[in-house]
Amino acid sequence: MDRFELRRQDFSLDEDQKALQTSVAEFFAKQCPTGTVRAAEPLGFDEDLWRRVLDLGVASMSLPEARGGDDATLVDLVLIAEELGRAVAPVPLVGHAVATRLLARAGASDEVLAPAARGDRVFALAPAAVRNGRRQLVPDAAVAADVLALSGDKLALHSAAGPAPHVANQGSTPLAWWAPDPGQERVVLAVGDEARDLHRAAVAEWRLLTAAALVGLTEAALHLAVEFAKTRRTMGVPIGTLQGVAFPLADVAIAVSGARNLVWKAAWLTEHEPGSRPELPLMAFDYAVRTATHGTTTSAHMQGGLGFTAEADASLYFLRAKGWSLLAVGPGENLQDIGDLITGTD
Amino acid sequence: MDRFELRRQDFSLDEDQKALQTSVAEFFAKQCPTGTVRAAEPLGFDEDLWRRVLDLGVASMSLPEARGGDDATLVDLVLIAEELGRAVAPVPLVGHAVATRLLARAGASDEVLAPAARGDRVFALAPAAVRNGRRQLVPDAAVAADVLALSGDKLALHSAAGPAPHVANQGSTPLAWWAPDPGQERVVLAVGDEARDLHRAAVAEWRLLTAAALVGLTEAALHLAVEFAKTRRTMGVPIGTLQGVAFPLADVAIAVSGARNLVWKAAWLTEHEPGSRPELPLMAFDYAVRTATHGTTTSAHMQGGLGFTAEADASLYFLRAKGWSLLAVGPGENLQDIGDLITGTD
Amino acid sequence: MDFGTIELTPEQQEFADEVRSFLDALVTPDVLEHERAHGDGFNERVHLALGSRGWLTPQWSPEDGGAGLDPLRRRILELELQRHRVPDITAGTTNLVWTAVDRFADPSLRDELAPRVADGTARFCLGYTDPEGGSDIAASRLRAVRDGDEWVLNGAKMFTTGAQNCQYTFLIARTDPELPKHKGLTMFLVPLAAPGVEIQAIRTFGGERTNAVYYGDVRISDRYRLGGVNDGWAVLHGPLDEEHSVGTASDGLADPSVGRSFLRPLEVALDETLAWARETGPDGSRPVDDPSVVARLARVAVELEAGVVTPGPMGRVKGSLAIVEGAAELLDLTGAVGLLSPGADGALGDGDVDFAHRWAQGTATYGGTVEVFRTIIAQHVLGLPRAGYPGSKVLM
Amino acid sequence: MDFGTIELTPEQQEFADEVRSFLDALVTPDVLEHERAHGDGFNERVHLALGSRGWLTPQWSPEDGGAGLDPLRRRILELELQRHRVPDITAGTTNLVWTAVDRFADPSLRDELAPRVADGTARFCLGYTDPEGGSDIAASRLRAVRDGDEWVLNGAKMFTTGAQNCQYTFLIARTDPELPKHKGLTMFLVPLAAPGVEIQAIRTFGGERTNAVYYGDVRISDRYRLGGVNDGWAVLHGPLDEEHSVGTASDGLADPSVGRSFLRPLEVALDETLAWARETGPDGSRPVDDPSVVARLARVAVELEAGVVTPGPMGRVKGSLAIVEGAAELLDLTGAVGLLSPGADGALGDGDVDFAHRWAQGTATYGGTVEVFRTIIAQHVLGLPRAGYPGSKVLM
Repeated sequence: MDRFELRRQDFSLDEDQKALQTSVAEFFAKQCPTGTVRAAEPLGFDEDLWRRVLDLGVASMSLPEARGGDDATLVDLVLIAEELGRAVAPVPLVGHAVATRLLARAGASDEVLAPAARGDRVFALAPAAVRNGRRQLVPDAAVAADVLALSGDKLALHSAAGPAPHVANQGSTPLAWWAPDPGQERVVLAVGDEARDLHRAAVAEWRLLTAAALVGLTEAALHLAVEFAKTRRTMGVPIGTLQGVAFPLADVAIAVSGARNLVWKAAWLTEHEPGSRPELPLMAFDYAVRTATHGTTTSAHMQGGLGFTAEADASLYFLRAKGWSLLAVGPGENLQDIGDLITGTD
Repeated sequence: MDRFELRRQDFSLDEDQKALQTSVAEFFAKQCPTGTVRAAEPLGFDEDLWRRVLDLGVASMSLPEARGGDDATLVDLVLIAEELGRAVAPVPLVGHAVATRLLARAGASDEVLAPAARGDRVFALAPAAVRNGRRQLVPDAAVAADVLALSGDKLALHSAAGPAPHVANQGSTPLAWWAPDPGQERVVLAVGDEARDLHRAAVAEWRLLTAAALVGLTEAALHLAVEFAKTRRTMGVPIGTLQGVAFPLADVAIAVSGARNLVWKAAWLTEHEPGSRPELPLMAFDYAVRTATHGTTTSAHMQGGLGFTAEADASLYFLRAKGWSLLAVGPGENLQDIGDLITGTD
Repeated sequence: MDFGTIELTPEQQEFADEVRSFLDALVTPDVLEHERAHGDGFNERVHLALGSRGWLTPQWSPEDGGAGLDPLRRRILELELQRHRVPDITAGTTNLVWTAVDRFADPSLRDELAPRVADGTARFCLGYTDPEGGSDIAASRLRAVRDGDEWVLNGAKMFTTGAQNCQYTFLIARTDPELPKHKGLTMFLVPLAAPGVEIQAIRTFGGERTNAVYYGDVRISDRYRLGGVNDGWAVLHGPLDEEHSVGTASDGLADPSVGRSFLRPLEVALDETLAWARETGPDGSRPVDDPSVVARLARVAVELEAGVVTPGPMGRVKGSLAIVEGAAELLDLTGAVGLLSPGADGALGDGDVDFAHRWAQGTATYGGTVEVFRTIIAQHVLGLPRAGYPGSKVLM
Repeated sequence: MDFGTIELTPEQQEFADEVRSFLDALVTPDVLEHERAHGDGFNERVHLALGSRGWLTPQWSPEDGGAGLDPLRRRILELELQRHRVPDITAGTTNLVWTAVDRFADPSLRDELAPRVADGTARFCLGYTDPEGGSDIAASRLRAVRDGDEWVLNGAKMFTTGAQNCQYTFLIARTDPELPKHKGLTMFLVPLAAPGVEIQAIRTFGGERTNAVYYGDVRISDRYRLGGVNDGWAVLHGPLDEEHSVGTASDGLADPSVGRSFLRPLEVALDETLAWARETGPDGSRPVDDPSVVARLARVAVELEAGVVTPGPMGRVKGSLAIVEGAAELLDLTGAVGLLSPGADGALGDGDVDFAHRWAQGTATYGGTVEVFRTIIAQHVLGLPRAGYPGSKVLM
């Protein structure tokens, strides 16, 4: 990599992007107050809200026009995911969008793609390769009967009669144990290197969109803590005047601003120069995960005892910081993937 | 490990230990002001001071009485190393004491042991096993002609005509490239598992004593910064009243107090229950190294621009924090050793 | 210096065996399950059973309802209580408050309560924090107004943990709003059965229950006042100093760290993770075969060990940091199986890593935030000057 | 949003090639070796050569001594200067000060200096910090007393980096000790050749040289005053705001991070460490075969990338944190070979990791400590309230 290469470093949004960002933000602010988030616990799925999200067209918008989409870019999806995260919205958008894009990229038939693009059913992605037919935890599989998985050298869509049983978890997400069932319907989408490459790209997209969601989530947590620090007083002063409060909050602001830019840059390059910086989405994920862990912990703590109560909104963010981050990555796997790319040892 | 085992947790020093600690502290305070440290740069060896240190009897004190020592314990050595660190004294005591103890434990003849015990010559330990006769960096080898090394299955003392050429380094220590020279005199001390076990134990002692030295060094750095923070004013108040200064210094104090206790506990258990917690000296080293890195960085930074100048004493501590820590451990090796011990995968 | 095991005399060994078998029988799985589900920090059956042995006040003489235990036996008891995970929050606050009751209460009240503290039927909680107050306890606004031989209380307190299981709360109230902040406060031991007291549960995401307690025209006898009127700050300081303790015992029978208990759930989570790391996964390899996993486990273990030995109030901050960071790291290591809740299919250690991560966050606030303790360390250990805030010369 | 490469027109490509070959020839190994040994942040031959091309003031018109470069060409020049590691501290302070000279200096002084700034013969350094002053610049005590048409200066300034290579220092002086702190200050452009000025070198352990400058009865003409008497705070604020800049350009031709330059030595150290990790060691294996090494390298690379994209003043703090922590981690990874000094036998990257670790520490203080920037972020980005200190309403 030429570290002095002449490239734009333009993080500004164009009018369309701003309009999208604003409309999605307004949508979630109105349709998904924190009461909605709590009401959807512990499953983490609000079917009504999901319908309304689908009505926005987000399931299909990033498909090529030829496949019924609007040619929206990964940058658009990242903007949407950030707002979803800010609202901690209980909808399986990240996994479904990734699965839908994967179907399209794999050249799935219209018959297979259409239900995903329309959102008739929820589609999910199995993050790890299936080994010896053993089960794995799959995000959204408690609300998705259609799971895309890599088994051996085949990438296939597995469609079951219904979703798998929910397993309760810290982040209140629709997580479930899932394994391919030989009796299930199965559509092979790709084989060999193509299957592995498609799967790897989809996993990277999942990480990138999750990173975007975590940026929004962490910024929402930061905002709560900042408002608290402005008004809560100790020793006759607002606690936000104390460096012991102001500096940790500034550090969260620093991390959030960097994580957002890293996500945006990764999304743009993945969209417009696929392959030029394949490590960037993974780096964005690593940084956003740490930012979310540290940021939501700090946010809760700066709200003192109140920030530790279940009824405080700080809890929503704190529990999902890890609850969303760890859904689809094995121990250290993402970091190892980055390392393999930058050391060229993959 | 039974985490609820009934054991004493007594960190108090007895009268002898207190007397030793005080006398060594007074010795270094008097004999080794920071001017002496600077005057010994870049080699990091003050021969006069080393003579006076030897006169204290520290080279032989921890040998068994039968071998001409005073039966002093590893705890005593740790107390001495801590004071040496506080003074950043340019003497090769840690390596020499470890090498001397290793000679005694390996049952070296009096003829071999006596020059080390008397300190006629400086002895050093090669930290890594010699592979294919290739050179390695050996602490103190720029002032030591006698090097203990593990080659293949043999632990041997290699005595050359003179020390190896100094290589300049961040910590101003007498570091040198060293390799066994087939033409050198060589005394085999042990072979096979015994050789490896002896070498491993000596390396662990080196790490433990270095950890002790780093504790003293970091506390000295902390003390400097605290005095600065008490007197330096900004905005009409001493900077030490600002949480942005007080809290980082408190965090260093927390780390130093824990690192010291960890070193002491590790020394006591290694001395009195060898083998019961073999990971503790390595843990003490890991924690002391990080404490020193963070503590000296914080100390220098809290002294603002002044703390970044070469003439400020903060620089002495900062440069040795890494300069002493990295002398004898390869990349991640110490952490890996800890992990192997606690996971039982060694 | 001594970190050795202690050789017990036959009598001491007999005592240790007795404690262990008593607790084996007493602390049944349903006690632990109840604690996990409700987070009370208390179990009445267990508490009363301990009281019946004098083990709630082990150093008291048997005549006073204690067990007359020497320091070594007390340590044996303490470690076995921890080993058996006996819920101990309310026992702890009761002991803390007793030091003030013993010293400042009307002798008749003291004498009435002493045997009940010993047998476990009288339990105390802490009424320190006003809803708007945070760590600034001296800013308390809950009002106590004298009316003849009685006081009338109006206001509220947050974080009165254990109130639902206690008979009295150790309450700080403002008795003279005209006096300077620290001078107009008085301490009371308020019977929670008094009319007008309302206890409202507050759940934490760490799983523990605490309470908001509301006081609406609560009338209590002057008998429940502790210490002088407007002298509450001095009365409070006994227990508070103990809670913020800077000193450590040197008989080697106490944990050096005030934050030792913070590390217990991290120990459990680490041990579960070590066990997980040794198991063979779907791909035929064990996590522990990966050096990066080994290094990360080692780092958590080092932080834990450092937490165990960091002394006094330094240990309190370190204990909190070690579990907050360590539990997050263990979750990152184990991934989604670590997230699964207790009882869920396949939950690692039946939710022990998940629990440690959630529970850890509370340790940064209990009995004063880590920032309060950093301030204490800066001023009392390092000798840095105090900040002068408009609202006080004292930062609690 | 755009992160793409920029396709150059043939003319633009010609300019880029010209810049590169000019610098290839100009920045000889002895320039870099001199910088490493002396840490001047300046090389006269290089500076004057750049001035001869108008590239010290590239946006100025050729008539004014500049090169009339458009933004794209300025960016090409900037990146090539960085690639060639042209020492740039004094060029930077000169540019910073010029904004104040341009606006506030006596027109005759301005007109005299403009061509000399452009050709490189006039260079400016910063005289902000009193020996006892730290970040609290407004607490300046260096005195300037009017005497007819002259001012008499007495006092000292620390950290006047580059003074040994500059003709003028941008000095803040107290002209009225009776007025409130910020109101009694005046700015001067003091000729360093004036009698009574003494420059004393201060070496940093990062390798850079800075200076203490002593002023003993230094007499300067009133002509060298910038802005009104006692109006110095406003004059200072132009350059200071630029140094503390919160805003970023949006043409995509500027680095988003104000701390971008902090990361350059970390990039070098990381690349050297990656190369080291791919080499086969004495035991026949490569460091990069160890997943724990790979994970740690990856983490440093992530922090570097995060530093590159963190915007504005946030990027300044992040850039400093990234190199301070990243360089220490690279040293831990490489071990003793990373510690070896430039020129030492076997030094990793000829001392680049060692250098990055030492040099990094300065980034936490340059032009205001990271604490100053955290305060700016807290107040200006997050909208948190200002603290009221006895000595000022303003925390710089």
